[in-house]
Amino acid sequence: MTLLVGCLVLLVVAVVLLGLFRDLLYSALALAAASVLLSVVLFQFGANIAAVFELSVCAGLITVLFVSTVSLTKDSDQGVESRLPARFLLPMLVVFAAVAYGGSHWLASYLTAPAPPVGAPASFAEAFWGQRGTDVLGQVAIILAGVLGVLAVFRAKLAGGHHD
Amino acid sequence: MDLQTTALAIIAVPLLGSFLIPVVGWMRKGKLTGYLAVALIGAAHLMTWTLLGPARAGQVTSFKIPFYGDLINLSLTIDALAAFMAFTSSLIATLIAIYSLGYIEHGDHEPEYYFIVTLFLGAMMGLVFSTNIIFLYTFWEISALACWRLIGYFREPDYIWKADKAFLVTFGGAVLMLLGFVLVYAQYGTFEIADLRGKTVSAVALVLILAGVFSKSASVPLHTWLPDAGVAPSTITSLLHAAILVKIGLYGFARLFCNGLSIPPQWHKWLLAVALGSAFVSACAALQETNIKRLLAFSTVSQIGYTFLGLFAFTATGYVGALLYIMAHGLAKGGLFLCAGIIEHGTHTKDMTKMGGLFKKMPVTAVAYLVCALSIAGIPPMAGFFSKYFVIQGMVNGGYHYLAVGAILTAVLTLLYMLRSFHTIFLGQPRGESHHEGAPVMVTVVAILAVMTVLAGFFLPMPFALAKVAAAQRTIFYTLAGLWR
Amino acid sequence: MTEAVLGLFFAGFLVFLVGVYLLLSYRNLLRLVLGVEVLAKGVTLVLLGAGAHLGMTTLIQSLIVTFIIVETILAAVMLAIIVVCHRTNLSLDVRMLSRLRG
Amino acid sequence: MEGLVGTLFLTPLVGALLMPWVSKLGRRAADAFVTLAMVVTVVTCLLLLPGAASTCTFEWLGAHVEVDGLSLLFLVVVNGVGLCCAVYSIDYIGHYGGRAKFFSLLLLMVMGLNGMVLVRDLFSLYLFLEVASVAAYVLVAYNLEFDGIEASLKYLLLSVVATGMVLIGISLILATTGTLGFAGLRAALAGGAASNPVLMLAAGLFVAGFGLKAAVVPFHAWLPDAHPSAPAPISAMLSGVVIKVAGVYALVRLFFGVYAAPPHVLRALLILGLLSMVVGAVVAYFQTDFKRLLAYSSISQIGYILIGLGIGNWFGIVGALFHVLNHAIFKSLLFLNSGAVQYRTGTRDIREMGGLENRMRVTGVTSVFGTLSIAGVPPFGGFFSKLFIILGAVAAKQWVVAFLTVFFSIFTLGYFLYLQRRVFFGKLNEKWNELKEAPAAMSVAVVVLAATTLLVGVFFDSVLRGLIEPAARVLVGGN
Amino acid sequence: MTAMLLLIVVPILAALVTPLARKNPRALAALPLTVAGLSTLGFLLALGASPLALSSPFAGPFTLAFTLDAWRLLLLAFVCFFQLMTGMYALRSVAGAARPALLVGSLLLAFGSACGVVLTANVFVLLIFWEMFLLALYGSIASGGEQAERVALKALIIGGTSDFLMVMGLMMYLLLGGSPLLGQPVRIAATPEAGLVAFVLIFLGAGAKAGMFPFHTWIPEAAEVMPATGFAALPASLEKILGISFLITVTNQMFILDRRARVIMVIFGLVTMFAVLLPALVERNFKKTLALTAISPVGFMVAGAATSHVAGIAGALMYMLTHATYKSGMFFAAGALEAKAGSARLEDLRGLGRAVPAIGWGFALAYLAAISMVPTGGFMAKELIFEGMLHRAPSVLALLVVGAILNVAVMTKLLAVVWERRPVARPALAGCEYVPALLLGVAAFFTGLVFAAAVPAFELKVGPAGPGGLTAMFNHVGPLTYVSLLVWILGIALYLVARERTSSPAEAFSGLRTSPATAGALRLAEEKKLDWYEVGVKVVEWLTRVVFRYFERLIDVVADAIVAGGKAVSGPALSAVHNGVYGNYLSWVVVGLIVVLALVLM
Repeated sequence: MTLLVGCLVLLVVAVVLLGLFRDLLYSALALAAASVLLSVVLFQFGANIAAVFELSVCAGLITVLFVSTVSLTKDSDQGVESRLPARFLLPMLVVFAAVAYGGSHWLASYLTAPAPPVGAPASFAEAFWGQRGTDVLGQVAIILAGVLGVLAVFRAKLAGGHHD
Repeated sequence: MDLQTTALAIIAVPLLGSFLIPVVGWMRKGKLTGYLAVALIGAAHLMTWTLLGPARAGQVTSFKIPFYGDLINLSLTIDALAAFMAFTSSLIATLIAIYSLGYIEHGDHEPEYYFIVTLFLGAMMGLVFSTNIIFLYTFWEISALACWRLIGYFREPDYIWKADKAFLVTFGGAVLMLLGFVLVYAQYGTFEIADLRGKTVSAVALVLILAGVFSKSASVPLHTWLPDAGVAPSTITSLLHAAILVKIGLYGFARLFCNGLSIPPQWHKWLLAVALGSAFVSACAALQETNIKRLLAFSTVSQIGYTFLGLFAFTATGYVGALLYIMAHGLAKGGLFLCAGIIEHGTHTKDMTKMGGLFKKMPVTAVAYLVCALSIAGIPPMAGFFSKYFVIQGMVNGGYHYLAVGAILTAVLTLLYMLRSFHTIFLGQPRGESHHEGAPVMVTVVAILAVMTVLAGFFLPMPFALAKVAAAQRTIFYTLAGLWR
Repeated sequence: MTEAVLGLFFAGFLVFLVGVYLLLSYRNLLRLVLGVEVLAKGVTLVLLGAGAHLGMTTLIQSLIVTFIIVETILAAVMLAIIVVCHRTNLSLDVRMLSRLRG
Repeated sequence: MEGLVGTLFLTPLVGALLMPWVSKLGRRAADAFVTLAMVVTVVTCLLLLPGAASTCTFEWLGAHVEVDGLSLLFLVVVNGVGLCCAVYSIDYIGHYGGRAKFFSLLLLMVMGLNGMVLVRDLFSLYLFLEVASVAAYVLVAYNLEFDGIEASLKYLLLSVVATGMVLIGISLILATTGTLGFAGLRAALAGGAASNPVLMLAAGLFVAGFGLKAAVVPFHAWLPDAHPSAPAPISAMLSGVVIKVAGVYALVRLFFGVYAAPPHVLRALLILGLLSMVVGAVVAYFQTDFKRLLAYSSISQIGYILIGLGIGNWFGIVGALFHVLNHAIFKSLLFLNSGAVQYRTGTRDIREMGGLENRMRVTGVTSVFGTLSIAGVPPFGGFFSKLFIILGAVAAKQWVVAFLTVFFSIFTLGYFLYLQRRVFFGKLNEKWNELKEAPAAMSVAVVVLAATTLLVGVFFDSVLRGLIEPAARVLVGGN
Repeated sequence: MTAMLLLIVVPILAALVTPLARKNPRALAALPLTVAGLSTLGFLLALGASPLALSSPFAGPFTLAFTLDAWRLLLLAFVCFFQLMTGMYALRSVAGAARPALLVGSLLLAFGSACGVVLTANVFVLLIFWEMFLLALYGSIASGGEQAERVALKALIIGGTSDFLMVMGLMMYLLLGGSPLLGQPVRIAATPEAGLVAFVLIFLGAGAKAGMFPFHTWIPEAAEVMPATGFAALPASLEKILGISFLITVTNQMFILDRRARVIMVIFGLVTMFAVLLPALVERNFKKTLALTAISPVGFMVAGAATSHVAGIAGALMYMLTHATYKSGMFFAAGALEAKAGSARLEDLRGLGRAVPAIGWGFALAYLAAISMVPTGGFMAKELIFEGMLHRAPSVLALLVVGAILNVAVMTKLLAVVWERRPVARPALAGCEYVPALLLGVAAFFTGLVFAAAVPAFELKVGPAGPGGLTAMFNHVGPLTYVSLLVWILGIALYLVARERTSSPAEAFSGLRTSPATAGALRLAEEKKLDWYEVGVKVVEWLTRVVFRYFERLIDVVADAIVAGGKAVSGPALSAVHNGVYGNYLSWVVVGLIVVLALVLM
């Protein structure tokens, strides 16, 4: 329980720091840290595979992608960011915390009796392949879309006018 | 052919046949499209002859082709009113189509012109026989979109705007009317006019429906699109004013409120006042106008007001007068606009102050114009007199003496502007360059219309008998003592 | 509802709100990508909260995995577009990307 | 039947997978392949039509999809318009390059949309929404010009917030009911949805989330940027189909199929619908960009659909669903027209055009069909859907709604006449003397759509009985 | 029966084919006389068939009913006689008209429709013929050429307006229970308001046809510009006959007059009588003077009809026939003289009657009828009217006498001009030019005999006249005989007094132009300030301009303003907020979410 609370607090802190850092790379690292913390949380709830995904894909892959993009666009306007958001983030955080606190407690007051899960899958494999096969196809599709999308975006642009 | 098949054929021949015209026009250029249009419209007209006999005998044929649930059926009714309107409109439209052969220059848009003219007539025929409100509305709108394309025929930017204005106003009125129909549906649960017979219409629905009727039939204050629509080719203005478009509102009112729903009597006098105001205001405008086509358009607005007076009186005489008015005005105004077309062709202007002394150059046109103008003004023995007489008699019979006096005064204004226009155009000193009479086919058509205007007066008993049958078929059929002595 | 679940919901909502705040206030497109990621973290927490509340960790696990893939694809596509945006000599300032208006 | 459903579900996916290889065989092969794939799906839809009233399922590898009347309506819309857009693209996409990728993405978008209407699980719905969306983001930016990129980024950045909200909503529902399948949810929610604040909170999040996808005011701001910037066939897909399926279908399926039409939600839909209708129409009046005008008009028309749904009675729902079909047809048609104009003139600025009908007869005439249908002029399809919406409003005694609906159809006609006046009708602008009609494939697509919009109106009874009523019956359970 | 209809149909058909003959002047000139011959034949046939009635339904109240009785035969006799005279005169004069074919067509149409008016037994059918007659009038005026067109329009508008009023009156008459058929008189009391209004409207219409004030103003103008043939046939004779006989029908067969109705009629009659006498005295144009003197007798007749007394009514009818005869004779004379002199000014016509004795004598005989000398019909007519008025209102009688005296003075002046002793070259005139004038003069002189013979016909029209019948009323010497004598003496004396002061008879009474008492009124009349038509047209112009500019055109202006205003207010603001800034849009989403949540959860 303490670990959970600690992780969650740190996660929030990481996210806030992400907002406060001036340097993009620090922010990216803060995000990675948040992902790591999230994967710990996932672990604690027994979502092992999800935790691994979170760790490898989010904390790893996205950070890499992000950093490479940062380097690809380095000559660009890094300094455009005003300090305005950071200045108001902390005061706003209080408001957000209040809203989230109120919201979660309000929620808690209604979510008293969890419905007994009917036909709950025994294992992840069964859940993933047996019950959520549709999602598997969807994932294939979305990955294909992502790949083709990135390829399409980076394709060689045709020179010339609009006539064939 | 039985009556059902005939009625369906009258609708289908021009409506579906019109789609052949662009195909023909696409395959080969030339006058063929025009001949095809004349053939289609003429065929529809010839078929209407077979309806006259049964209609005059008082026979009412109704049938229903179920379409969607009990909501929307293709219900057709062939009664005296429908036969009268179908016959009159298609007759005038046929003549106008023939005239077009000489009038429309052979250009890019010729197939489109004939296509839409034929479609237009098809819509009118459909409207005339439909007794399901939704179908009535559908044909109503087809006519609006046809008129949109036709008014903008010359493609000048300003003209297009005027075409758009016409479409917007008539469409706007029509959708309000649609809302009115829906309110009626909500109240009585049917779109069948036959099932609505005698049911009282609510105030809101009435106002909404009248918005559609008035905008279509160009009544003040929703009329300003009609004079503006004068930028169309003269055949089209003629078609709009004489044969089809503005008659739709009148017919719609007659169908909906004289043969269907009923309007509480305490509103009759307000309706009459509105119609009279419309007739008067537009007569004033006509007196001030110097553009020949705008003048004639204002005159149409005024005459439409008159026809409404006949309908709004809700007396048998008024109803007969209104129907005769539709016929008489159609013939005469058709003739006038076609005359205007010849004049415009000959003088290349629409400004009457630049005309004058044309009698010598175009005598046939001049005489035809005078005859038609006198008919509009209500001088016997032209048909226009009788229609005007019965309308006013209808008002008097209904007990609206003061309004009848107003109608008489408006008739005086009509006489004034009609004759004045004749004098300005045809008499006096010639102004402007040399002019010439129109093409033979055009002059012939104009002469035919003028002769028919006179003959309609001499042979009045025929349309009169039909109109009387129609009056007897109304929802509220009552006669005042001594009406038909 | 257990307190752990409550905590998950609380943290999830909070992170989500912070994410929205970041999206609202930041200008740099790259930072907006981070904002999107923060949003996703919040959503993951809430999803997990729901699963934990029900005790359906296996089901929720598969949902979260799917979500992570979606999130990644989105980030990749977005980053790719940002690169092209940069190549097209467009500003990376989202406020400058306001030529489409009216 | 099951096989048919599977075909529908998998054909675009397989097509997209194979496309890169097929395109190696040459341009024509890619064209033929994409057409073939879309024809297969369309034919499948048509084969399914007779069984519209029944439900038909398909299971494969744990994947579970279902077709009922509602799904079928949207399937017809998606695949029909998809086919037209694919055919249109054959000639259109030439100047963009990347033909195979474009077709693949198009097929994936169709796949995502088909998936959305076929699945029976809330989370899967979300997933396929993302599939379609990812394809859409890329396709919007497909020209790689500033407008595409800018629009795509904004579209994406707003969409993620929407999907975030949707996911939170899903979590709440899941936490409350313990299930995500529609059937289970329906059973769990039966009777108690309106009284459970958590479920209503979720409903609010869905309204906002899917509302953003449907471009409902005030969540609409991405649409006028994204739709004009995309290549014309994609604009047509986005306006004609994507906002319907991603937004309207999801809302309909949730609030009528699962939630059993809670009155508060319907009220919210009605208000948002009115707002959309008004704002979309008013702003459209001020556009000088051909496609942007069409985009705003889409917002307005979505407003009509939401009004029909918000009214919530039989007429309203039938009208709304019918309007989905009609809007898909005529708005795709108009976007494809705009594409043809842009293809030939290279501009979207209305002020530079004029009298194009004289040179592009097919485009001009078909655009008239679209104009008339969108304004609700009978006998075009748009009239009947609006009629039913008005009937619904009057039946529900929503006088103001009925009046506004009627009034704004005048408005709609007004700005479309303005468009016609400035672009097609009228004297030819000297500049375009040498203009030619758009290439054959593009013309074929628009002619098919124009004919459809007329035929749907003329045979509205068959369409209603065969397609719309089964769909509506799924939602309200009987007439 | 067919003969009766021939009278109507033949001239009308002939009128329709006239345009075909316009290329052949001889055929054109011969057409009126040919048709007149046919009509006369028809009349003679009808004479044998009398009396008969014919009726066939047409439409609504427009039943085609025709009747032939003694009274109608009498009228027809006059009409046919006029037609013959006109036809004869036309042989020569048609060629001189600016638009000969139009003139011939109009004349034929006029006679055909006049026979229709006489023969029909249905008020509504009468109205139709009446309007056809109006068209003929329009055409015959317009045949005078370009300067006549304006007057033609004026005549048509005035005629049309008055007819519209009459139509209105007839409708009310029908509604009150009146029958359109004259054969079965259902008389409506003019007492209730509606009845009175109906009566006044019909009365105005009938009076307008005859040229009653205020519908008379086109007549003098027409006299100047239209061919004399046309004027002699239409305004001078046929119009009066049709108008007054219908007026009598109205007062006798359709309505029962009360005091108010009679007062209205008398007022109109007196105003008509005096309105034109002053201009007539000073007028310098021969034809115009004749035209003006054709108006004041109408007043006399109306006054006679207003008495509702058998004598007055019969007098009016007799006066009507006499007047038509002598006035058309005078006009033919004037036309012939004008054709020779090349001018219609009194100055230029002096002594021409002496040079052409046939015309001079014809004019002199007509003059006798005009001043109601014994034994002309005019004498009987005036006597009867005085008689009738004596029964009703002796004070009005005094006014009538004054009018009669002035009338005599004017006529005497004209006679003096025609017969002035002055050396004039004898112009060559064809027989057909002077014979009609002479014959009509003779006929006018013998009208008295005709009337005496035709008393039963009059009695058929006016009803039984008590013991002794009508004959007894004028066939005696009484106080009124002395009044007549007085009228002659004073009238001629008045002229002689005026003649004394001037150099020529043409200049007699011209002193009135400068006399302070009358100059103002004459100037106003000259400037058409008193012309109801001209003033009315100006008022209508003004009214319509106001309505057009400030109501009709305003509709568009207001509509455009509303659209423009709506555009200015709504569009730019809504466009401006779509400023392309992402944060902005996202904030809408957040706000929207809050609103939606509020809507859903509340």
